[in-house]
Amino acid sequence: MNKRLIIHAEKCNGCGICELVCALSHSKQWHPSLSCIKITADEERHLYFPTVCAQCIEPLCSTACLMNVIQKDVETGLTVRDELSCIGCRACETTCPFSGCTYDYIDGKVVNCNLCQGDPVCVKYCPNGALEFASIEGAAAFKRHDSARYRLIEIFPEG
Amino acid sequence: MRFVIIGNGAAGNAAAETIRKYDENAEIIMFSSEAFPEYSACALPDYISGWIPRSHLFLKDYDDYKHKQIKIEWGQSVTEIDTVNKQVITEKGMTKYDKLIIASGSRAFIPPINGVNLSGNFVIKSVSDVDRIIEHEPSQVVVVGSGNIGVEAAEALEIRGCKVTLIELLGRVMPKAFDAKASALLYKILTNNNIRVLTDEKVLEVKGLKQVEELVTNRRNIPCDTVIWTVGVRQNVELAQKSGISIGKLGGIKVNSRMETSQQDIYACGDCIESIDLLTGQPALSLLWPNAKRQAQVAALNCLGKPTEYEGSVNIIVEEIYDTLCVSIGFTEEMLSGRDFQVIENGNERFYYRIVISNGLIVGWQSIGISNGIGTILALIKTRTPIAEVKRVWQNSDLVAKVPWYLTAGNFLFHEFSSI
Amino acid sequence: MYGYAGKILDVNLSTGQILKKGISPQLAKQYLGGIGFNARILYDEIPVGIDPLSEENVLVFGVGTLVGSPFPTASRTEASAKSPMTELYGTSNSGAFFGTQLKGAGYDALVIKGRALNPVYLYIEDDKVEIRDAGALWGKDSWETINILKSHHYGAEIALIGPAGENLVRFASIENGYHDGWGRTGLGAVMGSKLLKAIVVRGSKGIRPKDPQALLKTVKEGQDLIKSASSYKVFTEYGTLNASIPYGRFGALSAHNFTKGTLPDWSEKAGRQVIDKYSDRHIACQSCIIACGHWVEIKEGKYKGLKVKDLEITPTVSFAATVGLNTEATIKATELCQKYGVDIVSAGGVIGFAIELFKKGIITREDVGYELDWGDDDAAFNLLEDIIHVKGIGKILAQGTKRAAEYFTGADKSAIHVKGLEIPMIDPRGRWSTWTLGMLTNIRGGDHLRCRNPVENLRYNENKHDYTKERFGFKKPMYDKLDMPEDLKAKIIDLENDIVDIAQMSKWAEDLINLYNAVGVCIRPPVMEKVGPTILAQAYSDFTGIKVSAADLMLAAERIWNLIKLFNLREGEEVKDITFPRRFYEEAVNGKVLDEDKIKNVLKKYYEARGWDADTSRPKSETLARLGLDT
Amino acid sequence: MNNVIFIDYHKCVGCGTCEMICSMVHEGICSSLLSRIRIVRDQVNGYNVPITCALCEKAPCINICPVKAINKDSGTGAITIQDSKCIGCRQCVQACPFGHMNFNFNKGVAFKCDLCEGDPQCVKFCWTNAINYIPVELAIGTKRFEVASRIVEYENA
Repeated sequence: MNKRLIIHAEKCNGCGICELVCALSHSKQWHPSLSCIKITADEERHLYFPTVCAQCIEPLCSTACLMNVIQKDVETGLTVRDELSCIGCRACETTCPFSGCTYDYIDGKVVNCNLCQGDPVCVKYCPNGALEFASIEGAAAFKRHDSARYRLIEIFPEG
Repeated sequence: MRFVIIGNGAAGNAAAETIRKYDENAEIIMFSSEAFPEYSACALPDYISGWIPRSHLFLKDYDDYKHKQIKIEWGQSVTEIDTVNKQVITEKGMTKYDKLIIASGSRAFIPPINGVNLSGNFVIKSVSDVDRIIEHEPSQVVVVGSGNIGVEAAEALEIRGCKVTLIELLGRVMPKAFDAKASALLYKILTNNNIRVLTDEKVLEVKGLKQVEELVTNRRNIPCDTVIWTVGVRQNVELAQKSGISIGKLGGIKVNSRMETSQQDIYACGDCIESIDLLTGQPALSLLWPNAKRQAQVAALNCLGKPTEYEGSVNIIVEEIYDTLCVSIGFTEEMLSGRDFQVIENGNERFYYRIVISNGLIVGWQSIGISNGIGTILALIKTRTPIAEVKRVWQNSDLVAKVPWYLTAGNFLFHEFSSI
Repeated sequence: MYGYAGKILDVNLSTGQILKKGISPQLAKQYLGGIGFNARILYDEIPVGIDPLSEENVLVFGVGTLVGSPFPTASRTEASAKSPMTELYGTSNSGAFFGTQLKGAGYDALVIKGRALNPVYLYIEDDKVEIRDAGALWGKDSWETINILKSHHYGAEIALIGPAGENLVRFASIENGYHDGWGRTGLGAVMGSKLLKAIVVRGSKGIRPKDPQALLKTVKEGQDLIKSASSYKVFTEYGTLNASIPYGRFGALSAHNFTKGTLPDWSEKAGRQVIDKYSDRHIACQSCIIACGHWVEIKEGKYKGLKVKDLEITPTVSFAATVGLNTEATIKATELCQKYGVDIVSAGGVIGFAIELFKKGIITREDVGYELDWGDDDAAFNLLEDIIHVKGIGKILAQGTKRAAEYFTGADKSAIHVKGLEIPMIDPRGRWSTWTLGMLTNIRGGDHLRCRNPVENLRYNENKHDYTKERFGFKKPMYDKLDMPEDLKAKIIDLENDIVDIAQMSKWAEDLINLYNAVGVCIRPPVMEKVGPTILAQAYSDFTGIKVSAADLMLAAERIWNLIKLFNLREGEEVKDITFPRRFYEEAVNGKVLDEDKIKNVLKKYYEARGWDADTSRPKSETLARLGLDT
Repeated sequence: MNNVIFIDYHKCVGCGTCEMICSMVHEGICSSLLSRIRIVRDQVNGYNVPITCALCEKAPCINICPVKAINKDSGTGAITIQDSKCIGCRQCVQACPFGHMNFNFNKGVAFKCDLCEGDPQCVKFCWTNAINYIPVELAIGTKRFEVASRIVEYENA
């Protein structure tokens, strides 16, 4: 099973710990704007959603890239960059609907989530369980289970 | 199956790679008029400014073609296409093809006025152009035309230490990309970095004995040793025209949504074609890298018998000018003049954005100093999602939880003051 | 390779070596799959005369060929090893979803050898196969274990042993999920002896059929066939419990350990009203269109809140008749057996045996520690506890009746078994039929599931006293629709006199059921009645792309049966073992005893029908040559 | 009037024939994991619930798809995915409230119920009549009838 970041948006309360630990672990800077995972916020309605690279199979960013530095890794299936050749033109950043690309202004390159070599720190530190590192099939399965239970309340009150 | 590709640019290579990806044993032959492996034309200014070394320009080296089993004919340009016997003819001989992909690209245009053939006149289109500029060692430069290339070139040369003047025929900088306000911000950025920007000026002639010495406009004379022409490009369609492939009224090769030309088994993609504009549905010239690559993918897939439709081009201009990200997507007000549209704009001294909406759909975006979340708007533009739909989802807290990125877009669209 | 997953997974727990062997098309064609693969593997790999609980024993799970296809009832997996009960070929069949997952993970069969140093469980996820530590699981009952494992491996299917298997109770079963299991012949003890607590399988590959469109048609055909069976409606409604009332009427029950033919209150204990009372919904195995499993919930009383899948004839008769418990206690017994992981039939048999000894005074309160009596559920469950945890007299009884009988003088009369395996539910004295002959000829000992007249009519019970005939009891249309080669049909069934030749029918029935166990379809009566070799051949060809005829399949089935017979002979099976317990010949139940000589005579006829030597029951050389087993 | 998939959870016995048929028809592989319709089995409480596409009128999956690969057929009401457009970002998997949307890593595309061009095979092969493909009005009517009959029982009792 291919594991990916599963985001339970409804559980996020926007504490931003994921951003800090991500930035710290990737570019050794304690600065959220360097984080690969970003929280979109609507304070008025108290809505907070983490957005992160979706690891698309046919990434839009790869088409947009002027230097062909964005490729799919054959083994892991992740979207990876040849950071040496990246010229920081930020075309990819503007194409990604999920705000999955982050401009690392320190060395002028764009980076994206690499799932921390299969052990994402953001998941480890998320205090609300809004982030989960699981197989897509598993995630769907759990949701199926919930919706089944939801139906069962009316059909098997005891079950 | 033998695929022949004319052109070694972004489109040509993208097509070749797509074919290879889906068919290990297809025979691929490319014709490259230049003797360079694939390089990124968009990165040329970065090379001029010295931000990247020359070697970084190249996306492939000569061996990569071998590894991908792509046979490439260096410095051979195709002189004729024999559509009857399905073969292309070069000065060296002729090559049969089963499917032909034309990606002959475009070339820079220089207006026919006096003195443009004096030494010191340059364009920025290919590596060799840039090499010549650099060995010319410019000090006083005039950049004519403030398109995206022009502005990038100006910035690059300024960083390189030249004294740069940017001349624009129309009333503002990057008129095709930005409306007045954004343009004004851009103007400020450029002038703050001591680039002299002159708008509403028409270039009359270039003076000099055998060297460019000064440039004459309708207002003044500008002493200079280098003139960079970035006033536009022309499609390379002569070859196609000669072979009886029909040409559109905008001067590009005519193709349908599957990148098929009027001739059997001949496809075209990249700068040399007229593609459908996603927003208007009308043919348009799109001279941008991502569109070219996408078109190439579509052409290749259809060559391989995988029917794929081209979604249509959206003009996206992304400029990073002195570390400020300036983005323009789709239409400006001017282009829409005559039609009804409304505008959402927002900003302060740090950032500015402007969303152009026409009959319920987002059709344009301009921003200075914003990077995060532009993709959401782009996605809405591409998917032609009505504003009303976005609003419906955005207003419903439960729904938006299922579709998080609508929140980002909604923040741009519906918040009085967005929270960036 | 279509239809088949194409690999056999071979795990050696001693060395930790994990092999993945390919399957040759020829093996596939000759042995089909399921029990066929098992038989071949065990015959080749098990040394003669080993102790079943030693590490030389080999445990095989063979998934039926059609499992993984939508063919109705194609869900069954055969588990085989040398049996601790009979010391002959031990094998058992179970449905549910384990087989589908195992095949979906890419393995047609799973072979387990050797013995682990400490408790382990086997984790299989597609190509990933790991032997993991199960120290935390050891000692837990099967339901707890499943809960723990499922919480770690979502959507996985689990085969495991309960405390019984861990404690090497000889009739321990391997549980298949919560409510199903490989019950008979004590395979759980084998698994326990290997210190293997569980097998967790998660398969995402699936099986690629050769011709989906054709298979789709065949599946529809198969569904319609089964639906057209005379017993289909009642089976979807009431499952196997239908049969319980006729048995009572015939006095063919194993009541009070085969001392009574029936019980006065039987009609309250069993029958359809039980289903109506306790169950409101059905549970099916993979691709089953019968769904005989019932979801039982006890709403009030002593066993309030009890939830089990199963209200079937086997547990009902084993506990309600043999031990004499009431229905709710029987359901409780079912739950306990599932949790402890013991074979319900043998457990019932052993407890009944113990109670009888107690009543006879052969064992006393001192031996047991408490009173035993027919129908006393607390006592029965206490005894079950002791057996599972091999405490006190449980130490002895955990060996099974045959071995236990040797400890007490005069107990052998009460030990009701064939070749060491307790006889289930039906008493041949009460009703003689193909089915009851099958208990003798069965390759795995006293058991009712490997030989059954596909068109048995439970309405009639004529004991024609030469034992060679039983009543057919159906009209011509049924005769015509019966999927059997015409010449054979004429030979077996005499429509004028409305009789069936038992010896001949046994052979056919055994081969047919063997075929079911090889291709992995269920042996519920509606299936047996309608699904013959023809449609199976059709499905097999569509699914695997290997073109076979009905005759090929029956031949393969016969080949497998003979191979297993050879295995048993090699392990020292003799003709004299193939006999009923003395009680059936000597003690009358409502006036009937069996005539030993006549039964010997029927057996001879049967051996001839099989092409075996009438005296030694050894397959004749020409038979083996015909089956290609001579080499 | 559009037909809908109407599931009677009382009737499902969890045999999974629908799963096998579905995956076989769509992928040519028999595997419940590649089936569009999926059965949730709770073997502790003994219930089986088939989950399939709810054919939402305002479907989150359609909204979230950044390349408009998911569309709703105005005729049958089926919500289908265009494989050639899908970029495999799996946002729809997370957006679907029922966990119906699923993802095939071998093909690199999401997959979901497409109603088999208006002739759902799962319905054809469901022998318990748990899965039905009937007009909305009839579906609701069935429920109404159940309630009504319960009321009648109550009155008579």
